[in-house]
This record gives sequence, C-alpha cells and structure tokens, in this order.
Amino acid sequence: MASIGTGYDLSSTIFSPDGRVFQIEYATKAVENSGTCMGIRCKDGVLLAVEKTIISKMLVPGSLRRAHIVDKHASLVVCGLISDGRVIVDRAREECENYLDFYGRPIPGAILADRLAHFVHLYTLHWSVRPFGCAILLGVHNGEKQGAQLYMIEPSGVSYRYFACAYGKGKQAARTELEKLSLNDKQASPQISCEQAVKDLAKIVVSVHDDSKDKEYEIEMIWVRDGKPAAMVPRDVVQKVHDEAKREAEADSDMEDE
Amino acid sequence: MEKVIYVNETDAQRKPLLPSASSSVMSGLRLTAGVPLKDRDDSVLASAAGAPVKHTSRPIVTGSSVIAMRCKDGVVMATDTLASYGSLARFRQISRLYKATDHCVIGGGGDMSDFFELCETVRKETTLEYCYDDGHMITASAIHQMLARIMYNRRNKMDPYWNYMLVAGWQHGKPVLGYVDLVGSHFVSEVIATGYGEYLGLPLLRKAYREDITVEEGKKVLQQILTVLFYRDARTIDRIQIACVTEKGVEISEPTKLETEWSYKAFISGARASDVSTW
Amino acid sequence: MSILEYNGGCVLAMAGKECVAIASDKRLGVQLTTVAMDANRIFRMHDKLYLGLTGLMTDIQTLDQLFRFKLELYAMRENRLMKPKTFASLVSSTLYSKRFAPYFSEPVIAGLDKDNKPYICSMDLLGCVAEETEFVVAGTCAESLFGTCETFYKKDLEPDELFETVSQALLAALDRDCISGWGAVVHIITKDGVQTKELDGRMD
Amino acid sequence: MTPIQPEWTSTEHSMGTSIMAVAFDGGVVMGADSRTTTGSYIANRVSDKITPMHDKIYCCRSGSAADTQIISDYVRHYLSMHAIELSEEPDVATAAKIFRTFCYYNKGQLMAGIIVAGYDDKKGGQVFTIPLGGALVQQPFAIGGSGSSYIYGFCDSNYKEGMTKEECITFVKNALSLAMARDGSSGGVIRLVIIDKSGSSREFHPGNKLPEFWQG
Amino acid sequence: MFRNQYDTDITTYSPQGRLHQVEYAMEAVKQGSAVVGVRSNTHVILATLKRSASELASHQKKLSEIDDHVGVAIAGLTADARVLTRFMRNECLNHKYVFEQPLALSRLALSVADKCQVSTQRASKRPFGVGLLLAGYDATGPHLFQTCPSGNYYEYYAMAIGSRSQGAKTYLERTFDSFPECTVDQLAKHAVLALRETVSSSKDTELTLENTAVAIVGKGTNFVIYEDDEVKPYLDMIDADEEEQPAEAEPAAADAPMTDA
Amino acid sequence: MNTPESARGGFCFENAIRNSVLSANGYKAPTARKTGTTIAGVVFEGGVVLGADTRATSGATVFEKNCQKIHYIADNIMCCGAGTAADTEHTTQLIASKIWLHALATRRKPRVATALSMLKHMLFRYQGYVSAALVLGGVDFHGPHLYTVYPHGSTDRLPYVSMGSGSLAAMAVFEANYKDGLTLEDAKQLVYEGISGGIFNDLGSGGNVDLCIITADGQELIRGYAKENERKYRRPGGYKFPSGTTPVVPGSEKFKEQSKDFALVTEQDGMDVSA
Repeated sequence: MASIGTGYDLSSTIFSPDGRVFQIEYATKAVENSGTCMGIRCKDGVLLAVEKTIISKMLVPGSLRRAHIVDKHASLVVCGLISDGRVIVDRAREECENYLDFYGRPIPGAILADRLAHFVHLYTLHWSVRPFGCAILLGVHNGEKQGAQLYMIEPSGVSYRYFACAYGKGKQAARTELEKLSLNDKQASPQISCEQAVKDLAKIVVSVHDDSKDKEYEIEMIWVRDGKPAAMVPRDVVQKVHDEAKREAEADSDMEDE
Repeated sequence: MEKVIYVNETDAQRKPLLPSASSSVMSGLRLTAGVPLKDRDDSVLASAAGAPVKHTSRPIVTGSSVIAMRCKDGVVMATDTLASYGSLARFRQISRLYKATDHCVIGGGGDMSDFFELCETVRKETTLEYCYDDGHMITASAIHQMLARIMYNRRNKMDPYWNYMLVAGWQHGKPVLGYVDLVGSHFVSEVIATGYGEYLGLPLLRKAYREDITVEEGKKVLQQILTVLFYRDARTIDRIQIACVTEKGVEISEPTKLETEWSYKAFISGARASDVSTW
Repeated sequence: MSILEYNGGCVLAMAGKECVAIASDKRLGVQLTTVAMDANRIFRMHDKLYLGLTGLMTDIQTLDQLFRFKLELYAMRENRLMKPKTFASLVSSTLYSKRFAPYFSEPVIAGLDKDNKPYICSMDLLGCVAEETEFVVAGTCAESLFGTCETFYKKDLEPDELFETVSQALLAALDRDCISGWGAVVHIITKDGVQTKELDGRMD
Repeated sequence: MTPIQPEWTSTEHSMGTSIMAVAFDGGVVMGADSRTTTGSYIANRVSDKITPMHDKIYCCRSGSAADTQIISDYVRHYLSMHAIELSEEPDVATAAKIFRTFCYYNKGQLMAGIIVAGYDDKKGGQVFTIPLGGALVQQPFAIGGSGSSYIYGFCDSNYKEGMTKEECITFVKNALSLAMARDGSSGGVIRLVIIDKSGSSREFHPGNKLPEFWQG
Repeated sequence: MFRNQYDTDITTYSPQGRLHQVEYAMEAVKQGSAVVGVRSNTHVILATLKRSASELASHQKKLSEIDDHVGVAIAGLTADARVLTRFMRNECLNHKYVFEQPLALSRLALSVADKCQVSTQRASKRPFGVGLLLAGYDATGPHLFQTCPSGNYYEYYAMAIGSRSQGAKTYLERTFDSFPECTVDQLAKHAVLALRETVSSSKDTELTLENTAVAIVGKGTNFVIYEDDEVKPYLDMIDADEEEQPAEAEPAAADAPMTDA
Repeated sequence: MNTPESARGGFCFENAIRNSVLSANGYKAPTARKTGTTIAGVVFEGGVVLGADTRATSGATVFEKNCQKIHYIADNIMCCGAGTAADTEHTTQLIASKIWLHALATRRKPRVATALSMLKHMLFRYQGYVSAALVLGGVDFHGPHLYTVYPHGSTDRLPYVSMGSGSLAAMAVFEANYKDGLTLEDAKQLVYEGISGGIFNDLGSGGNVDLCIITADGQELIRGYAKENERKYRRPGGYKFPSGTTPVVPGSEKFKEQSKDFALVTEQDGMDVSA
C-alpha cells in the first residue's frame, strides 16, 4: 500500500496529500476481515444474518453475539470488531429510548440510522479517539406505512438504505448472490418473505464461506417482522436451514466433480 | 437522557462522548427527570437562606384505592377506573393497572402523572431486558424493589412521586405481592390495600384470606370490596378492572360495571311532612 | 412540655382484700429543678376516703381545698360521710363543669365503701371516670406504673402484702422518671385505720 | 405522641351536594342526590336532603349537615306555628323568608345553601333559592350544591318554559345524574319530591338505575 | 518482536486493520500463570496456579469473590485485575441494592467487557492487561465466562487462559463432553488435572498446597475458595489417580520467567 | 365571684384566662382521654343491636382495657359514644337525666326521637367543641330506631351505622353483609363482626366486644359478648414480696385509727322515684 510509511496514515485527524484519511480506510479493513454479514428487506419484514467463526468447540453456542435487539422494532448486526459494535448497540438503544420518551412513538429507521451515522462519524473527527472498527447493518420495522427498512452504517459514518446488502469477508460474492434474488418489482416493493429469506441467506453464507480458512462456523440471524417484536431467528430453525444449505452445496460440488 | 437511578460507574461511562442528539434543556424548560446540578444547588442554598424550596407537593389528578390479594395459584389486583381532579370525577375511563412484564402487573393510586411516569421507567427497564435477550427477565420482586429505591430516592430530594403502588407477580412458581409508597416504604404481604381501601378494604381482605384461596375466589372478594369502596369512598366509581397474574401470565379484565344495591327498605323511605321525626 | 408535667409527680392506687392502698412520690419540681422533697399530693377526705391529685401543684391544692369544703358542707347538711363512688361523681362533675377551662390535674380516688369493699378510680383532667377493680395510676410516669402494676398486681392481697406490692410497683416506676421520685409515701386504708409509711427511695 | 389521624375523624359532616328544583304550571319538582361526606368518606350514602317544611313546602339542603338540619328544624317549627295561627296553609314565600332570616342574620356562623320550593294556592308552584350569604331569590328553576357547577350549561340549554310535570321530572333526573357522575361529593340515589295542589309524592331512583344517556 | 510504526498508539489502526496495542495487551494475559474453569450442569469450578515473586514472598492470589454467586480467576496484570474486581463487586452490590436480586452472570460479563472496550478506543487510556474467567450461578444456571482486554467476552463450557494454558485447553477439549453430568468432585478433578497440564512440562514446578487454589460455585453453593490445606483433598484426588496410571513424562519447556501473576 | 358550690349549671370559665396565658407561654394544654373506638348498630325485625369495643386511649397509651362505651339513656334507649371520653360520658348522662325528667313530666315512655333532638341541639349549641360522636338506638311506640349523631350536631337515620376511628372497618363489614329482614341472631352476629373488624384493624379500638340488644320487651346489655383479647401471660402464682422487702424511712410509720366521730350513714343505692 502506498500509504504505508508516509506518516499521513497514523491518525484519523490527518489528511494525506491526495485527500484521503487513511485511518478510516484501515478501520474499514478491520470490517472486511470480519465474517460475512448480510441484510435483506422482505415482504413482511427485514432479516439480518451473520456468519460467525467458532473459535473453540468449547464455546457455548450463541456466545459472542453479533446480532442484537435494539428496541422492540429495531435490530442490528455488527460486522467487524464486536466490542466496538456493542458501543453502537448501547447508543442505538439510548436513541430509541429517547425518541420514544420524547415523541411517544418508535424511532423511524431513517432517523435512527442518521443518528447512529452521526455518532459513528464523530469518532473520525478527533485525535483522542479512533474510528469504530465495525460496520452496522440496521433492520427496522416501523409498522404498515413506513414498513421494514434496512440500513448500513460504515466506519466512516456514511449510511445508506438498501434492499439488500452485505459486508465482511465474503461481501463481493454475497452481493452478487443477493442481486440474483428477486428483491423487488417495478414499484420497488420486496418480493420474498422472511421465511424464504432465511433459507436464501443461509445458502449465500454457505456459498461464500471459505472452508479452507475457518472450518467451524455458525450462522446468527435476527429479524423484525410485521406486527412482531424484533427477535433472534430461533437457533434450531437456523441450524436446520444451515444444514440443508450445506447438504445442497455438497451435492452441487459433487455434481460438478462428476 | 439520563437514567433515573444513578448507582454505578458504568452509567457515567456509558454517557455519550458528546452531548446526545436530543439536548435535555430547551429554552429553560426541562425535558428530563434529572435536575441540573446547579438548580439543585441553588435550591439547597435558597433553603439554607431561609427561603422555602418549592416543589409540586400535592397530587393533582388522583386515583383512589388499589387492592390486591395473594392467592394459592396467583395474585389478584383490582382498581376502579377513575382519575379525580379534586372532587371532580374527571377521567372515568383511566386504567390504573399496568402490565409490566408477562408475569408482573403494577397497580397505582395517587397522582396519575407520576404513576404514568413510573410506568414509563419500568417499561424502559423491561425493554432493555428484552433487548438483552439473555434468558433473564426482570421479576416482579425486582420491579418492586426498584420502585422502592426510586421512590425513596425522590422523597429524599423532598420531591416525591406522589403514589402508592402494588406490584403483583408470579415468579419461580410462586405468587408475589408487594407495596411501595411515596416515602419509599415497601413490604410484601398476602393482602394489601391502599387509599381508602386501607380502612374499608383491609378488614374484609384479612377476613376473606386463606392460605388455599384461589384466584377465582379472590376475584369475587375484590369485587365485593370495590363495591363497598364505591358505597363509601367519594373518590371511587362503579367501573372497575381486575387483573390476575398466574402461571399463565397477566390477565387484565376490560372495565366492567359493579352490581350495586340501593333498595333496602329503610333506604327508600324518605321524610314526609307527617313523619314523627325528620332525621 | 405539657403543663401536667410542670411540677412532676405521680399517684397510684391498688385494691386489696378489704383494704386499699394509695401511694405517691414526694417531689415538687419546677420543670427540671427540684424545689421540695416533702410535697403532698394525697389528701384525706375522710378516714375511708383518700384523694390523690397529680398535675399542676397550684390546681392540686385548690382542688384539695375545694373538695374538703364540699365534703364538709355535705357532712354538715346530710350528717353522714360520702361514699367513695358518690365522691367520684362529685369530682367528675366538678372537673367537667370546667370542660373548656380545666384544672390541670388528674385525680385518683381510693376508699372503702360501706361493706369495706375497696373502691378505686382515676380520671382525666376533664373528669372522665375510669373505675377499676385492680389498680389505677396517674401522673408523669403513668406508663411505667401501668407496666409495673400489670406485672406485680395480685388479687385479694392482705394489707401487708398490698403495701409491699404497691411500694415495689411505685419505686420501680419512679426509677425511670426524672421528674417524679425523691421519696414516696404509701397509705393503706383498712377498716381499722390507715397505715402510713414513707419509703426510702432514690434521691436523684 | 398522638398517632396520625385520617381526615374523616376530624372533618365536619357535610353535604357536597347536587340539589335542584323546577317549577311547572301547578307545582314543583324537587330533586337531590343522597351522598353525605366527612372528607371523602361517605358517611351516609342514602341520606334524604329533601326535607318537609309543611305539607306542600319542602326544602333541599346543601352545606353543613348540622347547620341545615337545625335551621330546617326551626323553620318547620315556626312555619307550623304560623299555619296554626292562620288556620290556613302557609305561603311558600313565607317559608323562604323565614329561612332567609336565619341564614342572613347568622351568615358568619352558618354553612347553608338552601332551595325552598312548594305549592300554595295563591301563586302555584314556586322555587326560591337562598345561597350562602342569605340572599333570597325566586327562580323558575334552581340548582345548588357543589355538583351544580357541572350542570349550569346543561340546565340553561335544556330548560324550557312551560314544561309539563313529566318533562320536569326527566329534566331533574338527567341533570342530577350528570352532576352526580362528575362531582365526587355527590352520588348515590336520586330522590325526587313532586308537589302540586293535591299534595306531595316521592320518587326513588336507585344508584344502579340512573339515567346513562350521557355515556357514549 | 516485530516492531512497526502502528503499534504505539491505541487509536491507530494498522494498514491491515489491526490494533496492535490491543493485541499486545492480549499478550499480557498469556504471561500470567494459568487458570482453568470448567462447568457441569450444576456447578462451575475454577482452578488456578499461583506464583510467588521470591521465596520470601507469599503466593499471589488469583481468585476473588465478587458476590455470593460469582467469583473470578485472573490471568495477567494483577493491578489491572484489582480495578476490574472492584468494579464488578460494585456492579453486583448496586444491582442487589436496586433489585434485591443477584446480578446475572451474562450482564456482569457484558459490563466488564464494555468497560474494557472503552479503554481500547481512547488515546488517553491503555487497555486492561488482564483476562478473567468469571464463574457463577444465577437464575439460568451455572455459567463460565471469559473476558479479554479487547472487550470481547465469551461463554465457555470449559476454558483455560494464561501461560502454557494450551496444554490445559487440549486436555479440556478432549474431555469436556463428559462434564455436564459430572459430580462436583469429578468436575474438580478435571479442573485440577487440566491445571496440571500447565505445569507438567516444567521441571521445578508441580501442583502443591501452596501454589494451587480451587474455587467452587453452583446450585445451592455460594462461591468458595479453597487454598492451602483445604486444597489437599483435590490434590490427593489426582495423586490417587496417578498411582493407578502414571502420567507420561513430558519434555521440559524453557519459558521465560514470569514477572506477574 | 363564684363560690365553689355555686350550682348554676353550664360550663364555668373561671380558669380560662389563666389557661390561655399558660398556653401562650408555651405550656401545651394537655389532651384529654379519648375513646379511639369502634361503635356500631344494626336494626333488625323488632329491635336494634348496638355494639362497642372497650378500649380508652390517651395518645398511644391504652388507659382502660375494658371500659363501657354503651351508655344508658333510658330503659328503652341506649347510646354508644366515641370521641373525648369525658364528653360522651357527661353528654349521655345529661341527656339521660333530661329524658328521665321528660318522661316523668309527660308520663310516657321516652321516645328515641326525643333523645335525638336533645342530643343534636345540645351538640349544635357547642359547635363541635363538645366532641361526642354517638350512635343512638332504641325502641319506642313507633318501633326500632337507629341514629348517628356527629359532634357538630348533624344526625343520620340508617338501618346500619358505625362511628369512631374504627367505623370504616365496621361499615365495610356491614356493607358487605347487610340484608333486609335480619333476625336478632343475624343482627348480633353482624354487629359483633363489625366491632371485631374495628378491634383488629383499627389501633384506636381494642379489647372486648360489648353488645346491647333493645327490643320492645326491654334491653339487655352484654358486657364482653366476645373476649378475643384476654391477657395471655401471667406469672404463675404472681410476684410475691415478703414483708419488709421495701425499705421504709425509720420513724415514718404512722397509724391512724378510724375515728368514731361521725356515723357512716348508709347511702341508698338509688333514689326510689317510681311513682
């Protein structure tokens, strides 16, 4: 990398001569090393999924959470440094509480995403702190009118709304796969249901997973569906679709072998 | 915005690096429960100088009695649906029962604005517990204790939440019933009544209580007591709600009207000019 | 401070078998200063009727004079002595007539009636009679006296036993009251006469 | 040390009341709730606040129970003496005048708001109201007591001249049930006295069968 | 050790997206003497190896009670551990004061981890150089948590951290499937055996009454620490085992002498 | 100036100035003995049942454990009293004697309404300063009557009533259990339950339950209808102090024999005024 050793890449408060803030780019690297995270907006809600490497077989399943409930109507997954992600989770919960407290209604996804982006951005502005080493995929459901929404907030503090998105190690492959799903019709309304998306995302995780590097991994999924509070997709359900996806993948590769 | 209870370091640490997106003071009006330190210091100085410190010191929109009984298979709690404004029966369709969790219900009397604020505080706590999603859910007795701490804290600031509340729950296979009031005193008991219920309801509750009384029997007892309260407390009306907490969860009835009796022989006869005595 | 506690002092009466005891302390104080150790608050109305008065000493003395006056008038008019119960009514109505400007004194009456049956009663300062069969108390250590008497009292005590019981009950209570004490006096009224003894109590 | 006493042990017995009277052609309809309170304890839930003064003259009492009872005792006494002296039925106005005398000359000591109504042959049905200071005012209809403040609007908009007896009864019942629903110091049953040339009759409407037309 | 210009500041990422300062703090944990934690369906047991700075010094304690239902074993900088221990005790006490109930283990681990995270993101701070094994019993049963200087925390069935903990981990991975049904004594034996794996390679160290400590917490049992003579039964347990089947002699490893617990 | 024996009736205010000066100087006027009290009554077919507890208090101290709060007015009228003990005692005594004179004058059995009228007028005159809250019950020519009288002089007529600090406890029991057409036994049970509700739930009330049943045939006062709070502890054999235990000031002993100057003429128990 051209930046290394130039001295312009040691602090987030320093621009390089060509107008880049390298520390933010390096923080993004930390995110890209993370297990793949995906989110998808569905007909009846929004689903987030994350691939988690199992670092030890003695780990209790579900430990080292990366999918978090933020409020009754909002969820997020952390892509990147998990402990950094928890700071954002806390902040998100606080924002939700404040908004509900003051306006008497759940915070809209756009505002939550905006406030979190502000918060993340703040950490790129001062020498005494470092940017967050994580990106956030935010799934919010604001009832019938506003519906389900999916946002991604990157370490730089930028935030976009998506039909579907992916980040982390396998992001390129995952994005390609996601684009293959029939995400929306002409009115840009989503086509598939959450139930279906669970299967689809499991398959994508399996397909982008690099077996040669991390043998053991599990999938964590979280959703917010119509009329239901945000919740983790039950572990047994995820396990089932995961196993199925793996079987299918093996069958495919066997076929290819033949 | 600040949390109600300041107890530990983490709260301080969780405070945002920079002021929250929603600022807590706007053109001199307070938007949060917390009082800026300076204001508090001022009021302490004022009182030291002999000037009275002013707080809202009386309830405005008030609810009357809350009564409850712990039964073998759950807890029953009942209130009427009136919120008075002095002697004006201002809101006749107010629910004074709050479902805090799947196994906990809170009933409140006293100032209704304070009661709703306390319910919000509890709601925040239970939402946070929901978010943690770690298999732990706050129990009724923990809510009871938390409310007691909040109340005691506020009364020490000479600015109490003007309420008395009952907390009923089902936890670890057992019914729980507790009381908290504006000065922070709190206890658990098999039968509790607040407000006028203390004088009119408690004697009947104590008489009706048995260790093996069931929720169904308990509901009938409470209904009878609320009838007595309607007869004898000028701040109680004949529309009530009964909540019960059992293993199955919380069940709060729709507001129902009480059956009352006004037609005893001696009640009907009024004074006539020819009567031997008027009174 | 209640005006009833201005001078201190207490009285106790207890019924025995054909006898009755009435006892008091001997202190006269002005709030916490002791000014006399020979105060008298038990008054002989006649040989079988004694009146104990607690409270403000000036009212005690006024009432003593008033009741002696009334009794002598009664004795002269009727040529007989007043029954204790009748006397209680007299005291009660006298006090109640000053319902809205009362004497600050709570009386205790002890006597023997015509069959030498003991009669005891106490009153509040408005003249509400409380007749008892066991014991009555009044004064600054009434609560302590209730405690000691509840414990020590026995039915049908002979004069000698009655003296000991009353004395013990009184001394025990006096020990816990700093505005009563400094000696005590006990009268045991029997059909034969009145035995009077002064007790050697604490002088602090 | 005296233990803290609840309010109802020390508060005076009073009638935070809803009372009312309406004159119609040939008589009056009087109505009252039945709640008597000390503090917010209901000492009597079926009290009778419509008190006979004479065969065809009644009064509705509000304020201190003790004061109004004593005053009406005196008025009844004077009125019956007066009737015996005259050997005819007293005028409603006379009854009202006696009430006024007591209320006016003792205004410092009394807490009494009274509605006097009845029938006499000279002037038919009449309604007089004597508020707190002792003024005496004749009105086509009168309302009084703490509950009345909630129903001025209703009464003003629903009163019509020349109502029949039955219309008056409905009017009184509806107005009182509204007042009783909103005023914590009023409640219980509605008692009505209907007075006309032939004498007086009573109606009793139990607390569980009051008009509920206002409840949506 | 490789040195670069990105490893001197906690607020600086390396071009690969790594935080070297945090990684170095993790190294501090590995310098501490080993601690082992194991969990059954009812109990959690911690076993620790204590060091002493010199023959004239006492052995550094590595176990502390946090509350009746929680205890902690530390590996890394003792002074940093003391700060965290005090913090955790405070958390538990506050929770008990407000809710009159013991603090759930998951919440305690979370709050410690959050505290650790804060000092990985501020230029004015350094990460805590200590790893913790939290053992406790709460409304959802027995739990064993590990926290790291990075602010990560994990829940384990069995875990070992500290110097030469790899041996213990290998032992645990081989045997932990059988732990859930273990009795307290069996579980304790596993803990001590795993701990022995961390010393079996060195010539001059073996588990003794002085350098071994065991702590137990579980259903109906408050957190109790066994030290000195109290540890004897546990050491006897493995000795008895040994007589039956002598352990294989392993080559000595020449690790650098440690300066902290 | 008033001579001590001046018997002009009414209250005497000769100490008023002195007492107000004392209280202005900070010497609090003492509180009188009160009956914290639960009193109640119920009408049944053919009569009334009155009930009362038996505790008298001064502040928080129990001054009498077994006092009688059901007072005699006439053979067919009784009155329970709550409030300042001296006031209830003397008010009822006064009305009793007035009723007795009234009965002699009219040569009729007294009516309950007469007693009620006298009570309310007297209490009204004193504007609540005579603090007597009463439950008046009786049977006369017109049948059973039951009233409450408040200290300010207002009265109520009801089929079931209660008064005093425990009145709410008793009233709760009545409201829950009263029915039309009670028998004597029903009424006794109801009053007993009401009073015991007061005894056990109101700290100002305690001791035993007294009942009084009045019917056309007469009245029966049952002292200690229920004694649920008997003293449960007493030292077996009691405390015994041998003669000489208490130190006596030497030489202070005096003995005065009963004098024989006056004969103690036996008073009769009551004047016979039945004519």
